[in-house]
Amino acid sequence: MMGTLSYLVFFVTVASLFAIATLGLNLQWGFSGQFNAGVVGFMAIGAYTYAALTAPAQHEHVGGLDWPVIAALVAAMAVTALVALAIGLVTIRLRTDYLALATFGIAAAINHLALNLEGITGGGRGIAGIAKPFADLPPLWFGLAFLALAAGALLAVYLLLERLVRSPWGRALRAVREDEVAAAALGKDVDRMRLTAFVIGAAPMGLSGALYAAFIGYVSPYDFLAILTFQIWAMLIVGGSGNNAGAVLGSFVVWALWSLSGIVVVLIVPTKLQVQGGAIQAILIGLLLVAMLIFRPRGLMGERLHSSPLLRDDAAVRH
Amino acid sequence: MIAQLVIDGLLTGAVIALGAIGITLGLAILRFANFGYAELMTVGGYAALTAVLAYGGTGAPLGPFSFGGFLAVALAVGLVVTALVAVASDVVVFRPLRRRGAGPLVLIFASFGLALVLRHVVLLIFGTQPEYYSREIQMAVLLPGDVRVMPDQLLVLAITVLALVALWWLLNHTRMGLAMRAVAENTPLARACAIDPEMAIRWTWIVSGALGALAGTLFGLTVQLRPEMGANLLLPLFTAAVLGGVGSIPGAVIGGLLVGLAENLSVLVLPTSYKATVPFLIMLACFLLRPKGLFGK
Amino acid sequence: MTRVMLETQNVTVSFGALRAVDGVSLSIPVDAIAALIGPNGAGKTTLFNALAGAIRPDSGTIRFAGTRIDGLKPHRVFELGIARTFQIPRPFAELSVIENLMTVPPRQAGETFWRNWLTPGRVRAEEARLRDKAEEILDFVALRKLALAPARTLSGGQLKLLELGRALMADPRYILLDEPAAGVNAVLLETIVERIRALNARGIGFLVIEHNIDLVTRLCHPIVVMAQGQVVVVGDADTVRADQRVIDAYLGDMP
Amino acid sequence: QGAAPSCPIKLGAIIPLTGPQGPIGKPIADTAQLAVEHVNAAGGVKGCPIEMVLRDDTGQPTLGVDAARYLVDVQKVPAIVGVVGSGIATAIVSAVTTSAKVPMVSCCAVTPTLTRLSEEGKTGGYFFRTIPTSRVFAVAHAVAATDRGYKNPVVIYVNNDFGSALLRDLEKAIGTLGGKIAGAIPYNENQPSYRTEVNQALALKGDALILIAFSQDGATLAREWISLGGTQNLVLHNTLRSQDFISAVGARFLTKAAGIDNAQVAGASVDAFNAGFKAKFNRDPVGPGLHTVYDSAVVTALAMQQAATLDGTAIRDALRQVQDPAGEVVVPGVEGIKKSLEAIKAGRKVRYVGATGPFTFDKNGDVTGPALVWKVEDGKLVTDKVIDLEQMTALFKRIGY
Amino acid sequence: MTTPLLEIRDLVAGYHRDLPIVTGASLSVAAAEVVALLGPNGAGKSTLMKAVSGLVLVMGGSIRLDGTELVGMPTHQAIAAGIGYVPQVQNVFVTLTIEENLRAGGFAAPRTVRARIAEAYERFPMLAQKRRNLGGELSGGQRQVLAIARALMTQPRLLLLDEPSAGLSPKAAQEVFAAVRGIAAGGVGVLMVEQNVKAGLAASDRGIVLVQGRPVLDGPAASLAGDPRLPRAFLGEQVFAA
Ligand SMILES: Nc1ncnc2c1ncn2[C@@H]1O[C@H](COP(=O)(O)OP(=O)(O)OP(=O)(O)O)[C@@H](O)[C@H]1O
Ligand SMILES: Nc1ncnc2c1ncn2[C@@H]1O[C@H](COP(=O)(O)OP(=O)(O)OP(=O)(O)O)[C@@H](O)[C@H]1O
Ligand SMILES: [Mg+2]
Ligand SMILES: [Mg+2]
Repeated sequence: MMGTLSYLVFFVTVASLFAIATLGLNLQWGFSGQFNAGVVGFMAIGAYTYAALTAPAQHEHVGGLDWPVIAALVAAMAVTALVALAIGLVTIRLRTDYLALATFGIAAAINHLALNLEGITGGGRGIAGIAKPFADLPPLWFGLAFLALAAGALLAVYLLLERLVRSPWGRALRAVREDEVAAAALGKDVDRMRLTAFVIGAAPMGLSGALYAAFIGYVSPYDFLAILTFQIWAMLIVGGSGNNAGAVLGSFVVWALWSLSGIVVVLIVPTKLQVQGGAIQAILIGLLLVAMLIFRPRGLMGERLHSSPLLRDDAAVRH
Repeated sequence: MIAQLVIDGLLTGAVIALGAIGITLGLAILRFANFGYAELMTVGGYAALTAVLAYGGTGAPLGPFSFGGFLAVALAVGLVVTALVAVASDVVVFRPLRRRGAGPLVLIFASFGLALVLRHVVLLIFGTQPEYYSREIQMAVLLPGDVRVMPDQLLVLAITVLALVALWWLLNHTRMGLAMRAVAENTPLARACAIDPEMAIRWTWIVSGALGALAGTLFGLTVQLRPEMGANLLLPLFTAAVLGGVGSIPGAVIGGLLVGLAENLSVLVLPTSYKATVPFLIMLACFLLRPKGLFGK
Repeated sequence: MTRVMLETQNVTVSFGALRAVDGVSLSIPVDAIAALIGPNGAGKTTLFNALAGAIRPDSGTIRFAGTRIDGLKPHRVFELGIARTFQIPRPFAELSVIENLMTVPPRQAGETFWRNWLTPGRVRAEEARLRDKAEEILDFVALRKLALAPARTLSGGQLKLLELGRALMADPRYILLDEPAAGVNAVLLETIVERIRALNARGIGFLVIEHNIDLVTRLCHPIVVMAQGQVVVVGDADTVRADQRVIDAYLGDMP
Repeated sequence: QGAAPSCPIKLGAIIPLTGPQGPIGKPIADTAQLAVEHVNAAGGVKGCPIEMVLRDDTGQPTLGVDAARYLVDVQKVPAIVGVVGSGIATAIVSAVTTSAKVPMVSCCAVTPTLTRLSEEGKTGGYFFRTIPTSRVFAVAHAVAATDRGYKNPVVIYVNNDFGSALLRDLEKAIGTLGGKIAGAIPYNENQPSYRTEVNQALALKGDALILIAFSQDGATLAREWISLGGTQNLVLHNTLRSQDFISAVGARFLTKAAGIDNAQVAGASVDAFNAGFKAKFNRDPVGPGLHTVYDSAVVTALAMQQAATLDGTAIRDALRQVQDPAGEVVVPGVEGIKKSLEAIKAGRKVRYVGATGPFTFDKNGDVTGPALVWKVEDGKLVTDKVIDLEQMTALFKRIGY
Repeated sequence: MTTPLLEIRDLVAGYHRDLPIVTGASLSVAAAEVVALLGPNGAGKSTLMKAVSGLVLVMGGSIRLDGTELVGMPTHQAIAAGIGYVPQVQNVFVTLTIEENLRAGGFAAPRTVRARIAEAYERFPMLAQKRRNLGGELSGGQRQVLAIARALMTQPRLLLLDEPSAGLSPKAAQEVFAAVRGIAAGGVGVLMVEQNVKAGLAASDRGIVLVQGRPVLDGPAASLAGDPRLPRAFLGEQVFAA
C-alpha cells in the first residue's frame, strides 16, 4: 500500500513537471501558433542553469556556487527566457515547418554543447550532486514534499498563464495565430506578440527542467533527447492544444501511457517473453496514441471559443 | 581531400535526397509531416530483404555493382508491399482522422504513433541485427583526382535524379498529379471539379510508399538495414525537405545534397563531434536569408 | 482650399513584369467619402494594400494627414488612424464573431499583459465596455444572433459584414473599404449607407472601392477611376458617368 | 536465517529493449533471464524461485527512473540489476536506489561519475557494477595494438561519456607502451552514414585503426573504412566481438583484425557460462554486456541467499561476502550455482568466480578485471591472448592510473 | 408538363444534424431556364447550393437531376453527372495556375479539355493573358471570372452560380449575365444566387426568395422585380408565397 502510494506520488510529481513544460508549449503553439520543436533545448537550459548554480565544484566542471534552491529556480527561468529571446529574435521571420526545424536544430545544438562543453556541463558524465530540496527528509516525506513543490509550481504556472490567455492580450494572440495579415491590419504588432509569447512560454520549460534536475539530483545530456520533445508535444495534442486544463490533463494521460504501459507489459506478458516486452510496449503506446487521436481528434479538451471571461461558450451555436 | 569530401557529400546526400522527395510529397499533398514515411522506407527495405532471403541472394553481381539482377525483383516486391502498407495505414488511421476534421498536428502525432507500431513490428519479425542484401564489401573505385567512389552510390545518385524527374512529371503533367494538388489545396473545390479526393489521396500514398520502398532499399544497399534506420534518417530527411522549401520536389533534392555536403565539409572547420549540428547551422543561415527555404513560395 | 487627408505621389507597385499600380498620384480631401472604381484588375486593391502598409510600394510616397506612411508596417499605419477591410474576407476563424470585434480596439489596457495583474479592475471594466460596443455594432450589421458562433461558420455575405464591423470597431480617423457591398443584401446595404454618412458627418474619412455604381454615385465624392494601374479620371458622378473611357472600360452599356 | 520469504522472490531489472540502445539491450536481457533460470534450476534462493521483473528504459533516463521507482515501490524488489546507460544508472542512483536503500548491480554502466559519487558517499554503498571501468579496456586496446607493432593508430570512438573517458585512458596507455595515437575522430551514434568520419580518419594516415563503436555503427564504420581502402590493421572494441559483426563485414577482411574484451578466457568459470549460454541460445555468447549481466544477476542472487533477510542493506553487505577470497570457488551454470547456494546455506564461505572470471568489488563497488585479446580465424572468434589480473594490475601501475 | 431538370422537394440540410439551415425547401429549375435565388444574408442560399452538390449534410427531402436522385451521391459523382458549380467563397485554386485551374475544372471530361480551354480563353481573354499566373495572383473580380470559366469546362446540364456578379465591374457583370443567358439558351438550367436583385432578376426567367431556409416567394422574374413583398421579405417580415 505504502509502496503504491509512494509510486503514485512519484508519478504525479513527474507528470506535474512535464505539465509545466506542456503549459509553456501551449502558450507558444496553442495560443500563438508557433511550432517550437525544440522544447528539450529550453528544458536543458533550465536544468543546467539550476545545476551549475547549485552543484558543488567538481574537477571536470565549474561549480560550487551554492545558490539557494528558490533563487536558482528563478535564475533558471530567467536564463531560459533570455536564451528564448535570442532564439526568438533570430527565428522571428520563420513560420510553421521552418520554425519547427530551426528550433529542433537549436535544441540538437544545445544537446551537442552539453555533451561537448565539458568544462561547464561535465560532458557526457553530466553533473551530479545537484541541490535537492527536502533531501534530508525520509524518502516518502521527501516524495510528498517535492510533490507539493511541483504541484505548487504547476498550479502557479497554470493560474498565471490562464489569466494571460483569458485576457485581451490572449485574445489578440489568438487573432495573430488565426490570421497575421488581418491582425496586423487591425493594429496588432505581430512580431512583438509572437516574440513575447515565445519567451513567456519558454520560461516554464526552463522551470520544468530545473525542477527535474532538483528532483533527480543529476543531469546529463541523455536527459534531454529529442524524444522528450515528442512526448511533450504528444501531451499537448492529446490533451487539446489551446486549452490549459487540457494541456495538464494530456500530460498526465500521456505520461501514464508511456510509463504505465511498461507496467501493463510486466503484468500481462509471460516471463519467458519479457524481452519482447519492449517492442510490445512500443506497439502498445503507438496503438493507444493513434486510437486516442482518432477518438478525440481535437484532444481530450478542445480549445475554448472565448478568451474574455465576460463571454460564455454557448453550446447551441458552437459547431 | 576537398574533392573527396565534395563527392562524398553528394553521394551520401543522394540517398537523403531520395528519401526527402517522399517527405516533400507528403508535405505538399497530404499537408502534414509524415513521421511514418521513414518507417515506410524500413518496411520497403525489409520487404525486399525477405524476397532476397527467399531467393538466396541477389544473384551474380552485375558489372561494378555489389548486387545481382534479382535485386530488381526484390525491389518490385518491396514497392508493392510498401504501397499496400501505405494505403492500409491511410484507410485505418488517416482517413478516419480526416473525416473527423483533425488538424495537421494531430495527423503528425498519429503518424508518430503509427511509426512506433511499424518499427517495432519489423523489430519483432526481423530482430535487431543489421542485415544486408549482399555482404560483399564493395571496393571503392579510384577516379582521377584521387577521389574514391562506390559504384552503388553513383547508381543511387542516378536513381535520385530519375525519381525527381518522374515525380515532377507526375505532379505537373498528369491528370492524377493535378488532382492530387487540387485536393491538397482545397478539397471541397476539388470535389466540385468532379475529383474524388479519396482516390487522389490513395494515389499519393501509393506513390509515397513506392518512393519509400525505393529509398529504403537503396539505403539498405549502400549502408545497412536495421529496424531503426527509418527513425535515424528522419532528421536528415526533414532537414532536406524543409531546407529545399516545403513542397518543392527539386528543392528536396537540392536540400538533400546540401545536407550531405554540409556534413562532409563541416569537418574542415569543426570537430566531427559537432557534425550533426552543422546542417542545422547551414539551415538557419539559409532561413535567415530565405525564410521559406531555398525553393519555397 | 480643402485640406488633404490622403495623398499619394507617383506610387508604383509591380508584380514581376506587371505594373499593378503605375505611378498613381492622388489627393483626397479631408472629410470626403471618396470612391475608387475601375475594371477588374485595375489595381485598386493593390493600391489599398500599399496605403495600408501591407505592400511596400516600389516607388512613390504616401502621406496621411501630412505624415509619410509608405514603408510603415501595417500595424503602425493602423495606429495612425487608418483601418481597412479586405475584399476577400479574412476573419479570425476560430474566434467567435463578437471576439473578432473585441480584438480590434487599439491600446486596450488588457493587451499590456502585466496590466492584467496590476489593474485587473480597469481591464474588466474596459472589457465590458468593448462587449457593449461590439454588441451594438453586431446589431447594426445584423450579426447579433451569431455573436457567439465561431467566425468560420459565417455565410459569404456575413463575412463581408464582419469585415465592416471590425473596421467600425476601430474608431479610426479614416476607413478604407474594399467592396463593402459585394454579397451584402440590398436592404441591409441601405442602413450601411446611412451609417457611413453618419460617421462621415462626425469627421471620419472614407475611401471606398465599389462596383455597385448606384451606391457609388449616391454616396461618394470625389470618384477616382483607375484602369491598368493608372488613374483615368477623377471627378463627381456625372463627370465620371459621362466619360467615354470609363464607359468603355468599366460601365459598359449600363441602362 | 530470518523469516521465510514469500515466494517467488522478485529481482528488478532495467534494460533498454527498444530505442537506440535496443539492439544491445535485448541480448543482455536474454542473458539476465538465463541467469535467473540457472538460479531457479539450481533450487532458487532460500528455497524460492526468483522472478525477474524486467522494465524497458528505452534509453531515456526519465523512464529508467520511473521503472526503478516502480520496481522499488510497487514490486518491492530488494535489488536491481542491468541498467546499461551511464546517464540512466546515475539518475537512478541519485533519485531512487540510494535513498530507498536498494542495491543496484549494473552490468554495463562505465561512467567514472559513479565512482566519484561513491567516494563522496552519495551512493551509500548501494551501487555495484560487474563491468570494469574503462581503464581495463584502454589497457587491452593498448596491448593489442602495441603487440602487433602498431606505432601510431587512428582511433574512431563513440562520442559519449564512455567513449571520451576511454579515449583519455587510451592515449595514456598507448603512450606508456611506446606508441602514439595519430588522431582520434569522435562519431555520434545512429547516423545514417559515417563517410565523413571515415574519411577524416583515413586522412590521418595511421598504421592501424582502433574502433570503439557499438555493433551496428561499428559494422557500418568498418565496412566504409575497408571499402575506402583503409588499412585492415584493426583493433576492435568488445562491443564488436560478435559473429554478426564478422558476417556483416566479411571474415576475409578481418584476417589481420584483433579485438579486446574484458571477459576471462579460459577457466572453468567461463566455460561453464559459455556452455550454459550455448545450450540455451545455440550460439556463442559474444556481444557487449552478456558476461557482465550474467554475473550481476548471479552475484545478486547469491548475496540474497547469503543475506540474513531479503532487505536491501543486508544484500548490499552480502554482495561482498560472496566474494570472500578465502571462500570456496564457485562458478556459473546450474551446477555451479547449485553448489554455491548449498554452501551458503550450510554456512560456508564462497567466492563467486563469474562469467567474466574472478572479480572483486572494491570499496566503491567497482571491479577491475582481466582482459583478453581476440582475433578472427576461419570466420570464427578465437582468443589470442589473455591479460590476467596480475598483469593488468602491473600495467595499471606502469601507466600510472 | 415534362419533369423539370432539377427538382428539389422538402429539402432539409445543414452543417450539423441538430441545426438545419435549409428547413424544408421545394423548388425546381427547368432546362434552358435561369432562376435567380434571392434572400437576405444567412438565409441558406449557399447551403442549398452545397446540398445540391453534395457538400453538406442532407437530413431530409430529395434532390433530383433529370429524375436521378442526388441525395447520398458523393460530390464528385454528382458533378460528373452534369453539374457545374461556382461556390461563393474560395472558388479558385490559389496555388494552381490559371490553366491548371481550368484543367482541374475539366477533370471529368479529359477528352474535351483542350477545346474547352480554348473556348474559355476566347470568351475571357484576360484568362489567356494570365494563363501562367497562379490563381492566388488574380484580383477579386478576375478570380470570379476564372471560377465561372472553370465551372463551364465540362459543359454541364445544370449550372449553380453562387453570386457570380459579386466583385465584377458593371461591364464584366453584364458580360457574365449575357454569357449565362447564352448558355441557358443552349438548354442548360441555371440556378443563380444574386444579391444584386435588379440585375439578377433582369437576367433571369424566374426568381425565388429564400428566407430562413425556406422559399417564401417564387414567380416570374419580371413581376417579382416590382413586387412590394420583396423588400419586406428581405427584412424578415412574414410574407407568403403566391
Ligand atoms: N500577388 C500578385 N502577384 C501577381 N500579380 C498580382 C498579384 N496581386 C494582384 N496581381 C495583379 O495585379 C493586378 C491588379 O490587381 P488588384 O487586385 O489590385 O485589382 P483590383 O483593381 O482590385 O481588381 P478587382 O476589382 O477585380 O478586385 C491584376 O492584374 C492582378 O492579376
Ligand atoms: N460551415 C458552417 N458551419 C456551420 N454553420 C454554417 C456554416 N456555413 C454557414 N453556416 C450558417 O448557415 C447559415 C446560412 O449560410 P449560407 O451560407 O447558406 O447563407 P447565404 O444565404 O448564402 O448567405 P449570404 O448571402 O450571406 O451568402 C448562416 O447563418 C451561417 O452562419
Ligand atoms: Mg480588388
Ligand atoms: Mg451565400
